[in-house]
Amino acid sequence: MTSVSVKDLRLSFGQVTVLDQLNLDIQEGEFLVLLGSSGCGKSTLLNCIAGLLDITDGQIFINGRNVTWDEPKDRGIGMVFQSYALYPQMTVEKNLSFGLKVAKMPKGEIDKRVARAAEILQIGPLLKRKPSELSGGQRQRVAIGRALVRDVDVFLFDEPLSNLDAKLRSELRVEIKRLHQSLKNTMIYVTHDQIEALTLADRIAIMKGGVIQQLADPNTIYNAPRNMFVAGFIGSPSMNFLKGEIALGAGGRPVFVTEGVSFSLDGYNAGEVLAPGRKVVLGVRPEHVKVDEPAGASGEVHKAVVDIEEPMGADNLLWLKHAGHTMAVRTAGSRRFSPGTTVRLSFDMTLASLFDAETEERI
Amino acid sequence: MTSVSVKDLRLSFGQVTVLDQLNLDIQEGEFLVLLGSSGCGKSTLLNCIAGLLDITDGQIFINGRNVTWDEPKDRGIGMVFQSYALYPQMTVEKNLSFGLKVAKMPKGEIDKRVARAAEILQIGPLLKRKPSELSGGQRQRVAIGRALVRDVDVFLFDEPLSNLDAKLRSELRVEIKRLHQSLKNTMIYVTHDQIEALTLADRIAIMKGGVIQQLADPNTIYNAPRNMFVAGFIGSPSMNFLKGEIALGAGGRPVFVTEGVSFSLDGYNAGEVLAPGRKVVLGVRPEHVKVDEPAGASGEVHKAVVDIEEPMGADNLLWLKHAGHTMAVRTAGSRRFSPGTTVRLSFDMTLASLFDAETEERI
Amino acid sequence: MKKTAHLAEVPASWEAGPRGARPRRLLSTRTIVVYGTLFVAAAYYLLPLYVMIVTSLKGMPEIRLGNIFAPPLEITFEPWVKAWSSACTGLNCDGLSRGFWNSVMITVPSTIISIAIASINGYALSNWRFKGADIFFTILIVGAFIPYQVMLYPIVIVLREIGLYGSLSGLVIVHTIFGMPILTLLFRNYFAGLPEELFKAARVDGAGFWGIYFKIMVPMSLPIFVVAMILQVTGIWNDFLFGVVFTRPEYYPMTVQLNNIVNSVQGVKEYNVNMAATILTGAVPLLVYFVSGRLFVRGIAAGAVKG
Amino acid sequence: GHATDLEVTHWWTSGGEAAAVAELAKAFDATGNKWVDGAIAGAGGTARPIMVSRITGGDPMGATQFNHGRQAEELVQEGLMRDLTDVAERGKWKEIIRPASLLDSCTIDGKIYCAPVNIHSWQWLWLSNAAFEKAGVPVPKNWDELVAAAPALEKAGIVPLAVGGQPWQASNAFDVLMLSLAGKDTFLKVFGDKDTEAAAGPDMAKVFKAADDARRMSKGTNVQDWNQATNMVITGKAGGQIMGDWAQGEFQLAGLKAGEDYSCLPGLGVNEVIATGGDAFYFPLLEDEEKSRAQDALAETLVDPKVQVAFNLKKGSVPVRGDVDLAAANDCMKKGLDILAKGNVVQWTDQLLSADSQKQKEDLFSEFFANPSMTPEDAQKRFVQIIATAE
Amino acid sequence: MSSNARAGRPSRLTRNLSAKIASVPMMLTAVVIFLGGTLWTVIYSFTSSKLLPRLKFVGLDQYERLWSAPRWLVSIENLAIYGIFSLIFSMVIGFVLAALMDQKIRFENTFRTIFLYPFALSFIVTGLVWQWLLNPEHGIQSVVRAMGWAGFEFDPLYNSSIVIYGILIAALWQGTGLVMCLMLAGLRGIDEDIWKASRVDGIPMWKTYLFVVIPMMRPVFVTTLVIIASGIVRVYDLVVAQTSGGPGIASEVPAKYVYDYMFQAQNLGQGFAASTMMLITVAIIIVPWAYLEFGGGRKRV
Ligand SMILES: Nc1ncnc2c1ncn2[C@@H]1O[C@H](COP(=O)(O)OP(=O)(O)OP(=O)(O)O)[C@@H](O)[C@H]1O
Ligand SMILES: Nc1ncnc2c1ncn2[C@@H]1O[C@H](COP(=O)(O)OP(=O)(O)OP(=O)(O)O)[C@@H](O)[C@H]1O
Ligand SMILES: [Mg+2]
Ligand SMILES: [Mg+2]
Repeated sequence: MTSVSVKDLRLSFGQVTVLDQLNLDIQEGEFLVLLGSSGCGKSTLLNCIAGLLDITDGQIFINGRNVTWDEPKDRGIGMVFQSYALYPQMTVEKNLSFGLKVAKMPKGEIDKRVARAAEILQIGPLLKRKPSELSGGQRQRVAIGRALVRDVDVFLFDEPLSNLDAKLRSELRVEIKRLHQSLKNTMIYVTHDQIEALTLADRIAIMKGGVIQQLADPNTIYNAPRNMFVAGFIGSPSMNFLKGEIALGAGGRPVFVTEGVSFSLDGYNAGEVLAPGRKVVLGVRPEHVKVDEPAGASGEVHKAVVDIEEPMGADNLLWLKHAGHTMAVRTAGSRRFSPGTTVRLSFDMTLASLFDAETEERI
Repeated sequence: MTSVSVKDLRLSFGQVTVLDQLNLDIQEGEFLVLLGSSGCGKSTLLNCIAGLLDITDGQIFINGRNVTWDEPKDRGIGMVFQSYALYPQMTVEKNLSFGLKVAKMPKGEIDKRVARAAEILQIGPLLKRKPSELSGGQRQRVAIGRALVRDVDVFLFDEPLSNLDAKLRSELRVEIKRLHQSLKNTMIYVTHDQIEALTLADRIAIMKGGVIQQLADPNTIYNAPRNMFVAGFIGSPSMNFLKGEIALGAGGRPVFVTEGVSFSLDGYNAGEVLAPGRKVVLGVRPEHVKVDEPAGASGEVHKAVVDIEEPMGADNLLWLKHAGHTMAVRTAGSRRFSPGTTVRLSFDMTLASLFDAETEERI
Repeated sequence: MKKTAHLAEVPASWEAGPRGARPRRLLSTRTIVVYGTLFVAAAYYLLPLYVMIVTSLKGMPEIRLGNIFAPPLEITFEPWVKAWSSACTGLNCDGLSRGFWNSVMITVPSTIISIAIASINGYALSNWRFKGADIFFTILIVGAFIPYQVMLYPIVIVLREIGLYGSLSGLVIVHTIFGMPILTLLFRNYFAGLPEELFKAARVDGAGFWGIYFKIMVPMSLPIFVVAMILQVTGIWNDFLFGVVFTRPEYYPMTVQLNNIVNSVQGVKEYNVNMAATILTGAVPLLVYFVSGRLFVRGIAAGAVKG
Repeated sequence: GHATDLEVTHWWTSGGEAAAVAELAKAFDATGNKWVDGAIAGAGGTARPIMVSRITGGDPMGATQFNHGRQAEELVQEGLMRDLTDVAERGKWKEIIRPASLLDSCTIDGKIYCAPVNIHSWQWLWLSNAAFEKAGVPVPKNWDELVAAAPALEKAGIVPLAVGGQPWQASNAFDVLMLSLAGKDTFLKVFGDKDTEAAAGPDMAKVFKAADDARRMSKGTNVQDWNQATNMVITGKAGGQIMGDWAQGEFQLAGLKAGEDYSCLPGLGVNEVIATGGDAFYFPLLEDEEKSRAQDALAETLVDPKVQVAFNLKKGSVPVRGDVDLAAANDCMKKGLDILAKGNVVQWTDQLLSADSQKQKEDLFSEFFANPSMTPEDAQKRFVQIIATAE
Repeated sequence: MSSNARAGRPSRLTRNLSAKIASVPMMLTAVVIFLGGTLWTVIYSFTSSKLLPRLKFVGLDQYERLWSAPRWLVSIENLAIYGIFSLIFSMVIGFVLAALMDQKIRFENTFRTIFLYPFALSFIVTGLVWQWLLNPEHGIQSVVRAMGWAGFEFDPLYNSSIVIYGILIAALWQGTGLVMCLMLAGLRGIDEDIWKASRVDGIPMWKTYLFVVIPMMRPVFVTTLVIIASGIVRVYDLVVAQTSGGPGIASEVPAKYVYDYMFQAQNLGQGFAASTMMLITVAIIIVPWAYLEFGGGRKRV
């Protein structure tokens, strides 16, 4: 059953239309991540679902109920914010119970819920403290707790981790994942951190300029991006894009040619015919290029020169000059290459992507 | 020749001593990164070198000259700030030239320098714009330009990239690296982002509580951290720490034992004798554990259960239960494991670290 | 090898060179300029207060003879006593004392009510914007520029029509009206500076307009309330025009007595009594300043400075 | 009945004035009611707006002072003031109040709306005998002698003529000069008939010439309030002052004796006419029966012969009725009474001109007296304009 | 599921109802008092109302008279002089003091209190004190003369040509403390890194203030401007307390003209005409600004 459903949503601030004709269905228990760069409308969409923004047109359903004009509190949602948004003058306990008290819930029930949330999030010892006496991670945990006690079906997260440092971020990421696995609520999670998106999501909606570019599971998004935007947005460093065209290679099989260098396309699973002469862009992820290793299926070997080496501990990132392009390639952290040396590359076309140069859509 | 040299530096704010007895020598042309968590005194040290803070005791030399009492502008340094600190109402051009004009440099020379900086940083087309009309990355480039035109020997960077989003950050990182390769100036770079530190630095100084914990090249820092703080600080996700003790294993060779599970230490290059019974901590990086692959040199095989899987595109991070610990292990992004399955692990002790449980120093 | 070369070239100057904190001459030019200017300015600001105090402690003969800056030869508190309890206006010879409680009775409710209303306005304007709200606000801000005297007549008419003319409530309303523009501006800016997410979180929690105001906003806004309180206490306490036009003699505030004492000249002006009366009248707002001045600057920084 | 509180507003706050008001209050309290004093300091200009606001705002006081004349005209027309005709008839005010013009000023459409309390004459020159002694010149007998004595006074460091900074002082000094030097006819033609030709005429030019002298002589006064200026005369810092009869209260309070310590010249010693301006009390219409009765009682008290005497002696003004015994009156007041008895009276500008025209005149003369670069001719031209638009 | 459609849309009026209700006092004040009062004033400025407002229209008579009244012209001129100087000086003095206070000085609290305390005093008190200090016989002039400079002249309140500056001195004394506070708050909001950058660039402090910091403080200057300017237009009490407009009419100001003609001269029409002129002046300056600053165009601050 769909848990949250957005129909033909339009939202304008005065003259500026931020979201237009947006449709989105989220299944019950699903963890949906909204991913996109700053200003693309992620928070706006989330706020519309929460009822914090009055939509201009369209409808919103939560659990099959039309909540388009309901107050936020009546929608059965809980929300967690980037800046925690804890009430600074209240203790953690009061922060958690505030909403319930407002709703005139009996004291016993409130205590029970607070205790449960505190247990799940392991913030029991903090209950008497004020937010200013908590660390960033603890604050965010309390903020999640505030959504938790409301016992709602849908959790909304607006970049909950981006105020935390890298270490805490990865810790809390795991915790949220665990929370979802145990609660099985529907969760909608806004972020612009692709690692979060890839690790947490059941499905990812990638947004750009208020439009959902692709809505799919992380694997599909990563390996079969629908267009160049999605392809370039996901993955760090970005997918390498080589501009060129289709030609006929040995045995009449289509090959990709750029700057006089040709790449066999054997193994690439194209959705359309690869007509020779068509202008296309070949996308290859840095980790899908092998350096100085036995050649792949096609047996093709490319030579490239190391430009810059970026050792990052676990990995070693190489920036290579090849076929007139600068190309990023990821190797194991233990391998070292000095700038200027020539290396042999081999490409795995089963994992590459081809895009139409004009429409930028995947072929 | 040493380019920057800090001798017995002490710095107190009133009662609080932030830096004490700090010594640091930086070679000419070296790229030194100061890395540490928030509040450890990185910016303070940088400001002392720049002359923006009056030191309490000690001396500072730049290019062999004692500059302890010199004004910032006379020290031959240029500085780039996290918040860019551009003069908001001046055009980019004025931002670059303002300092030179004040120094009464002839107009021709100013123009030459601005033109050169603009060319190096590719901000030529932006010269007539105001900072508010620039993107974050462009602003930071202008801020670097402002240091560049001063034609100084030493560049100081205070977290120059932390206000930028991930994508821009990695782009500018490469640019700064290139800049250093072409200018060959001494650069001191403060950050709390380990990727920046690892990729940029010739040497990294890891700080904690005002004390430099380790000063070494990135490779050493990553693979032979001097203590548990350094080991845990560098690497994402963190090194796995297993608490246990040394025992005598088969053939009288020392082994590491935790919760009844023993790990061969063959291949580990200890600096001290590994006396049996000594309480130690074994540190293993997530990418140095092999999953379901042919066993390593020792032939030892460990069994573990998958707890959570975090697919991150290029990699797939597994959280495993093993020997009573939760352990992070990194595998290729293309491999998938469902929670609950049992996997076989093998460890490469040549890349592991052993620490004294008490002193937390590397053995 | 490089290292030895470097060691060989430096040591000569090594220990000898500058070390430690930059030496600070106690009286650098900069210090002299900064403190010099500050002290001169302080003298300009303090001079009138000094003259007021000194004069209020002198007897009339001494004032007539001496120079105003000379300290009193013979300190007398008589002017203070007279100003407080026996200076005459018309037939009433009980000095400022009769106005004091009136001023308190006017200032306390006026301050509270005007701040309450303005803070709610500011809150509604920054968090619950509705169509047209900005128009009202713009009118209000323009209203801040209208001389009080101009509005006197219309307000007399309005108060007469609602039957509150001459009552204390009428005066409270007048103070509320004239405090509204600047206070609303202050509160609006302050509330706009608070994180919006906090407001959203409270809405999701189900708190309504008033719930959020009382439980979330007010407890977070001490500095701006202090600023508003200071501005209003000063303004209302010092007000003369409204106090006299919109009330009757039994409610006349202290400033009316002050005006009467100062302007009822009996032969020569009794400068000492005038000065004592002046200081006494200003004492309450001055006290408020001295007590909460630090919060004032903080609140100003939080509420006034963001355009 | 039992005591009723009646709030009375007025602007009598100087020493002599306050003492005089105390007499009124005492007499009123004696009727079994209670005088609640609502003094507002700072002269009529400050007080009147407050009074008018209170009355129009619907929260009127029990009684209020106005200069009788045209100040309260519209309030009466608007029906906000109490009709005192009954009280007046009972008290036979028509018969006792002298000169009759006083009551005329209180009468609108045949009904009486105010109780006059005193007659103020403006046309006095007060001189400090000590000052002239110090300067070594005889005390002047008229305006021209004062002008002649001015250089000697100045040499002795004495301001020949004190003119306070409040605009009405300059304006009224001019009016006095005009009545005294140009005569009653011209005065009435200009202010009564608004005759611009007369205003522009040579007689008036003479007056402006005299005003120019007055301006020169007043240089260095540097005080605001009229009684501070009077005080300069009392202390011998100034030679003289043109001021109404109330100045006398200040001399008295300072313990000075008329004839010995100071001299007074009605009509500037030139033209012994006095004008019958004065103060009166008006009674706003109240709903409360008891208060209305108290108002009647106050009105009666105000014209009571004993009260008249007590009040006017302290105030230094002349009673509104001819049938009282003023044996206690001093030299100067007797001079005034003589003139009054001779019938040398004229209406004053309060009655002849609207407040608006008065204000414009004040603006003109306060500027003239403060600004030496304004020629008498220019001033006269502007004066003519004011008269041309006056009502 | 989609059939229960858009029916639930609540009416525009009842949305945000509490906020609207809570804003009623503000709306009433804005509409009835400020707007209504202004309209009322403008309408009656075309009548010949005397003591009481009456709808006897006389066209532009009141305006003609107003603009031919020397006192009004003097008032306008005074307001212009006073306004310009008071703006310049309070900004400059306030800023300089704030800049000095921002130098990490000792006794900051004491200095701040000293500069700010006059703001706690009313204009009546301020006027009185300065009248006394500037009085040639008792005040500064006499003291300086007593010290030997017999020819020393400093009697602004009794000298028509400079009296407005005498008022200015008192006004600055009373008001610069607040400006200093505003400026100080603004300075404290400047990014610390800007200072560091300019030191590294070797830019002298005064140049940094002039070319970098002041331009960055635009919002503070705007707020300050509003506060000072609204005070300037309304200046009244101070003049009354210090000089009553004298000597002669040399220190008259428009607000006093309005008050005097409305109440003393009992010529409401004239007073209203003068008010209207003041309102128009204010409106010309303020309305476009207020609209830009607070009106629809801009987003949340
Ligand atoms: N109150 C508002 N009025 C006008 N425009 C707005 C408003 N709020 C947001 N916008 C605009 O709507 C667009 C989408 O904003 P939104 O906050 O949803 O972006 P986002 O994807 O959440 O970005 P971020 O990652 O920075 O949070 C932006 O272009 C923004 O400028
Ligand atoms: N002006 C100051 N007065 C007192 N303490 C200060 C001051 N500036 C910094 N400190 C303290 O000195 C310590 C070091 O601060 P510093 O700014 O150098 O940290 P940092 O390593 O740069 O941290 P971050 O990564 O957050 O920038 C902190 O504990 C801080 O609280
Ligand atoms: Mg957002
Ligand atoms: Mg820092």
